[in-house]
Amino acid sequence: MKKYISLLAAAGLAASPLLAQDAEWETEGLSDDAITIGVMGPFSGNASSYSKALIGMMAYYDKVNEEGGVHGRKLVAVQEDTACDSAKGLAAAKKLISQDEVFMLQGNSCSGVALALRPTIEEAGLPWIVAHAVSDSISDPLAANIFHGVPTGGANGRAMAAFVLSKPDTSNVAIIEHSNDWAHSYSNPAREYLEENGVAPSLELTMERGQTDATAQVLKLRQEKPDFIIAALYEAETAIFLRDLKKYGMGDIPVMGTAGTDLENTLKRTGDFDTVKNYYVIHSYVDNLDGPLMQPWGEMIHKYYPDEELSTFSFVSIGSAEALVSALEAVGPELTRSKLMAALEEVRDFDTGILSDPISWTADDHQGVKGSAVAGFVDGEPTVLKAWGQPY
Amino acid sequence: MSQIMPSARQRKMRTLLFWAVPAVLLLLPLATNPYTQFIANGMLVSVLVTLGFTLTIGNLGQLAFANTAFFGIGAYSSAILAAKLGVPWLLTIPLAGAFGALGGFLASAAALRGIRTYYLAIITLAFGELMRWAYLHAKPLTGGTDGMPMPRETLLGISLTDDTLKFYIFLAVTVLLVKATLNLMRSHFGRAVMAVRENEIATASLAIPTARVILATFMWSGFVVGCAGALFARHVGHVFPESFGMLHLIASFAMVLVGGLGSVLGAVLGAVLLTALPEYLRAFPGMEELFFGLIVAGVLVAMPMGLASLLRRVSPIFVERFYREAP
Amino acid sequence: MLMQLTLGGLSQGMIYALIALSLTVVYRSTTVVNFGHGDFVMAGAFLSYVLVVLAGVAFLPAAALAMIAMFVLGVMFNRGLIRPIRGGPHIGLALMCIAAGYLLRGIARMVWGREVLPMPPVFDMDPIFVGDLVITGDAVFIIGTVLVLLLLFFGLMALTDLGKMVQAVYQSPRGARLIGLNVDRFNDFSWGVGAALGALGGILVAPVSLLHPDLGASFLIKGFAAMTLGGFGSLGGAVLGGVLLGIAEQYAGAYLDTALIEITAYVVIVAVLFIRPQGLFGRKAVVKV
Amino acid sequence: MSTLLTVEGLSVRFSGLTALDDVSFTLEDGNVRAVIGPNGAGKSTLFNAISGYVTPTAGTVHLRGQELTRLTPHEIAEQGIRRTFQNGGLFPALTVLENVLTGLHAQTQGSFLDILLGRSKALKSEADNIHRARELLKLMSMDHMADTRAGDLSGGQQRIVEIVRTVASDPPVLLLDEPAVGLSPVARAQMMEIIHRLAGEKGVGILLIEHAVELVMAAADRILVMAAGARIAEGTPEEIREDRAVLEAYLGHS
Repeated sequence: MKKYISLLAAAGLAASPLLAQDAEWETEGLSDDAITIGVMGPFSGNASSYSKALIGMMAYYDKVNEEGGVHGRKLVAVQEDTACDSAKGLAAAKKLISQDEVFMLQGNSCSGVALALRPTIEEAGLPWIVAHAVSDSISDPLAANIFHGVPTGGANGRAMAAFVLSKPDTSNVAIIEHSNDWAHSYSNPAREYLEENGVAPSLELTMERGQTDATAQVLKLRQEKPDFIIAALYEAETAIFLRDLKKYGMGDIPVMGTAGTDLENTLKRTGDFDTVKNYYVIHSYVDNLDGPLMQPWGEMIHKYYPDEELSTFSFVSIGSAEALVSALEAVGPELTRSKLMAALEEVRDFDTGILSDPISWTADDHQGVKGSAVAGFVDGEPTVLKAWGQPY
Repeated sequence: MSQIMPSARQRKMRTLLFWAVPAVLLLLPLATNPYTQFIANGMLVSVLVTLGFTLTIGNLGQLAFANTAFFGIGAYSSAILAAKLGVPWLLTIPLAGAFGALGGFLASAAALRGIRTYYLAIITLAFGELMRWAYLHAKPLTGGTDGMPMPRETLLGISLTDDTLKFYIFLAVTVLLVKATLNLMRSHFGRAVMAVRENEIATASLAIPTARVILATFMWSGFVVGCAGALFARHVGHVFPESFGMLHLIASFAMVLVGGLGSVLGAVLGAVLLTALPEYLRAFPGMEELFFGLIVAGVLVAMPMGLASLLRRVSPIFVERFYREAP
Repeated sequence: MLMQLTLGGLSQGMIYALIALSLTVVYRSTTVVNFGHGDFVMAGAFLSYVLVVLAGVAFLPAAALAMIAMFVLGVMFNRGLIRPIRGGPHIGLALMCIAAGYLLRGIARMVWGREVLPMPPVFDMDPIFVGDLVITGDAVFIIGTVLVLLLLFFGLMALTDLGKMVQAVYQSPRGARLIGLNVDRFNDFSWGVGAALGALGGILVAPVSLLHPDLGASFLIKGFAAMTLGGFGSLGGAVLGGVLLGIAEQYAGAYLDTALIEITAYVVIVAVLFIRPQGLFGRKAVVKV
Repeated sequence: MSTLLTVEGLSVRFSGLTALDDVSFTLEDGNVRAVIGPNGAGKSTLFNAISGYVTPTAGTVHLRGQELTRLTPHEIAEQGIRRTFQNGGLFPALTVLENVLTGLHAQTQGSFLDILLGRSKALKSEADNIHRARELLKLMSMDHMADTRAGDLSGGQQRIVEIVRTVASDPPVLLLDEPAVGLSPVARAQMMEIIHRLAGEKGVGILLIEHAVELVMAAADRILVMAAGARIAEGTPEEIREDRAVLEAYLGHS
């Protein structure tokens, strides 16, 4: 019986196209006028606001297509929903790979899903540009076909911690965060960086999603009197936390937030400048969201998706799409998957004009974006910063 | 009115049919691609989850929502045993079942203290959420929010990431557990379970130890769902706390109801149908909740005994009874 | 610090109290526990958002309109979906409530989908300082509104004929039928009141929190914990349970660990049911076998 | 004739209220002893105390000299005292055959593992029980209803199936709680017949709560009369008919 089962299993394997990495495989999903790209993302479910990143990215495809595509080929996005659920995400990836037979993958927002996908996609071997999820473990250890196109959690977390430590005489840092993987992807590397520099966090607090009050947390902070607070909280909770912080007379302590929030919306939510004047956020972009350098990108998204509301997520995946297009251009009309991956590894210091840091992929390192800027209020105006007191 | 019971010939047909289904399924991998194979594997996991759930909620009639907890316990025990202690995954399946049964023991402790109906529902909901909190915070053991990747492993020289290989293992486990559960339900134990649901006081008067029946049902349910958890760990290859939340609970609750409360056949039907449905709804992201709500409400109003009751009307072959006539 | 925590817990607890009360109103008259109630709370918040932000209605009339709409929705839900299966097992009723919740959530997601909606703050007021204690506008508004509503509710129950009739039905539903009360209409009414009160919980939360279609789930569990703590089925117990839960969360967070805030409700449920199943005011929750 | 059941000084008090006050009697095999008395006399409490559903505050219950007083209901049932319920104790969703089979639960062979694996030991025992259950149903001319849901039976049929289920395991003692209530005259006669046969042919000792006086007088060998939780009289039907205390306390009022 066992023998038959293994025979059948072998038959099943042979029938699957995964191992047949031949010429046909190299050009799967490719035609004379189209490159199909599987775009996975949380288009439904409780994390669906992240999918704005993929909308922005697909708007960029549309723009490229309107300008004639790449070597006469249009970028055709095949959307699949992951609902930010690992099983559903795996189904989406397998569908794109084996049923829709796309040429490559770009996208995915949720780190958990991306981690679950990695073995499957690594085995399938087609190129995947991770366009939103931040967890370092997605692209480290290196997988030949997986390219990280956004600052990873490690890069962001280190950037946060570096900014915190760039303020003179910072020695007492507290961390407040949600207990979910999103928050940990920021706080863990930040914590590491702090500890490497001899500053162990003095206080670790959690605040869960949906809490409308941070009294308990803030009163603990009042006893500790930190120099800086790192807050890995979503928008609503950030506003509540800052409000309570000011309420209890600690409005002067600077707070470092994540890329999940932005200054403009946080100000809007608290409705009070005094509350947010000492709030800093990771800001992966070259300009403020409504600044002159970002405006054309917003207009581009609205051109193809007129009803799309813009948020800080909307722009995050565009940079890697630009890098992809430049690699596709470099390969020339005789495109194959291997050639594309080789070309991606040649991308160096690629200035996207949207991300604050350039993209560089090498044969040994597929984590393309090594840092992030920070935004904070300077003289009442949202300003992109390199370090404490240093404009970008 | 007497029910039309299957004749001796029809009973033979039924046995034949029971074994014919997995036999035909052995050929399924020839007709699938990795995507559809993955979905088929997911269906088998769901069948076990639904089967375990319908035992406590349908047959025993207890409004207990701890099954997602059993599922998580199973998945995490499998992952921890495989990743931290190097136990071969195949061996972790019965062990995960044992841990699931332990979860069942805890849940039955509430029922045995006399906490019933809505109280039981609420306390078991709390049990599930406390477990999820534990997965999140017992970081050294569970990896916290990053979850636990399953270790790479091969079997018969084939990697355990291969969906076809997984399918045969899942199928074997599912057939075994479905068959064992059917044996259980069609015995004096199965009747005692139903008797407790129908009239617990009268049950005790028949020399049936009701407490032991409740305990054993919860533990078997925990065992089945715990095994399903071990399969799920391999199915996804990575165990996350978020897989064992309210959404999973509600989805499996719906599978039980749509298939037919307290019916083994219904558990299979409900699981297969409601695992497939979201895949057909992929073209409409975000509409899943609406469809789900409409389908469940529709089934509850129009067909309270679920799909299994439809089949029963088609042929007595599908009538499920709680005894087993000699062959 | 204790006072401050208590105040914070009180304002949070008032919301829980409202949700537990609305669950109890439905439970006492129909013996159905609305497992979809979290989504009714969410729907209330969304309706008020639509009226305030999209239709430009002022907050107070918008809140009133949203509550009326939710009353109607509650009645419709009872008539259309609960009544046809009322004789069936409570497992079916529980799932029907969940299904209704899913429908509401699905609609919310279809309309608002991927947006996170900020509600403009409605009770802008400078905080009051009493010694060390800081009293914010939010706290005043939430505690004040719920207090007024509770006074109104319990006043109506104690003093009016309608209230006395309701009490009588709670004592003996069979007796109520005998004296000619239209039980169907009474159930409709209870569902309506339950939905409207729950919606108010959502409306009060909306301006301090962010609106998203999933905001109801955590409130449902808090409501359950409050009911269990106060004693399942006791109106006053639900309110007191809610307030105590809110305060307990704050104390647990400040004196033990902030990670415990999230599970305080679950711990309360398990502890109460094992130690004192009847809660503070309820009847015994346990069946003897 | 030997003594089956010995009840001595059985008392039950709930928070100050005396529901059963120092009741003693014996029951011999093949005997039918009726318990009568007005509502609230303590008849049901007596049954519940004997069958373990209520824990007695004082007194003892022995079956063939073996003490059962503080055992749980299922243990007492296993020892051989089986009962029916006033409001009907059938399982409506199960068929008649399945209901009768539940009465044979303790007679079943095979461990949990045997059942799971479908081992022949368990299957054989199951087959034996099915055979026995069908025989019993045939005896009561109910075999044609074997596959009917118990919930679909008429009231009289339900009572009969409940008795079949209760006696399936051949218990020495049977407690029947108002077996004839709500039955038609024909069904009542049938019930009488069954009670007679159980006592006469099988030697079962039967304790019977019944309101229908003519049934009691016809069926019972001895009658125990209770009021306010206590025994007020005891004797043959003829003696009870003449007893002044009974006439005053019970029959006089009815």
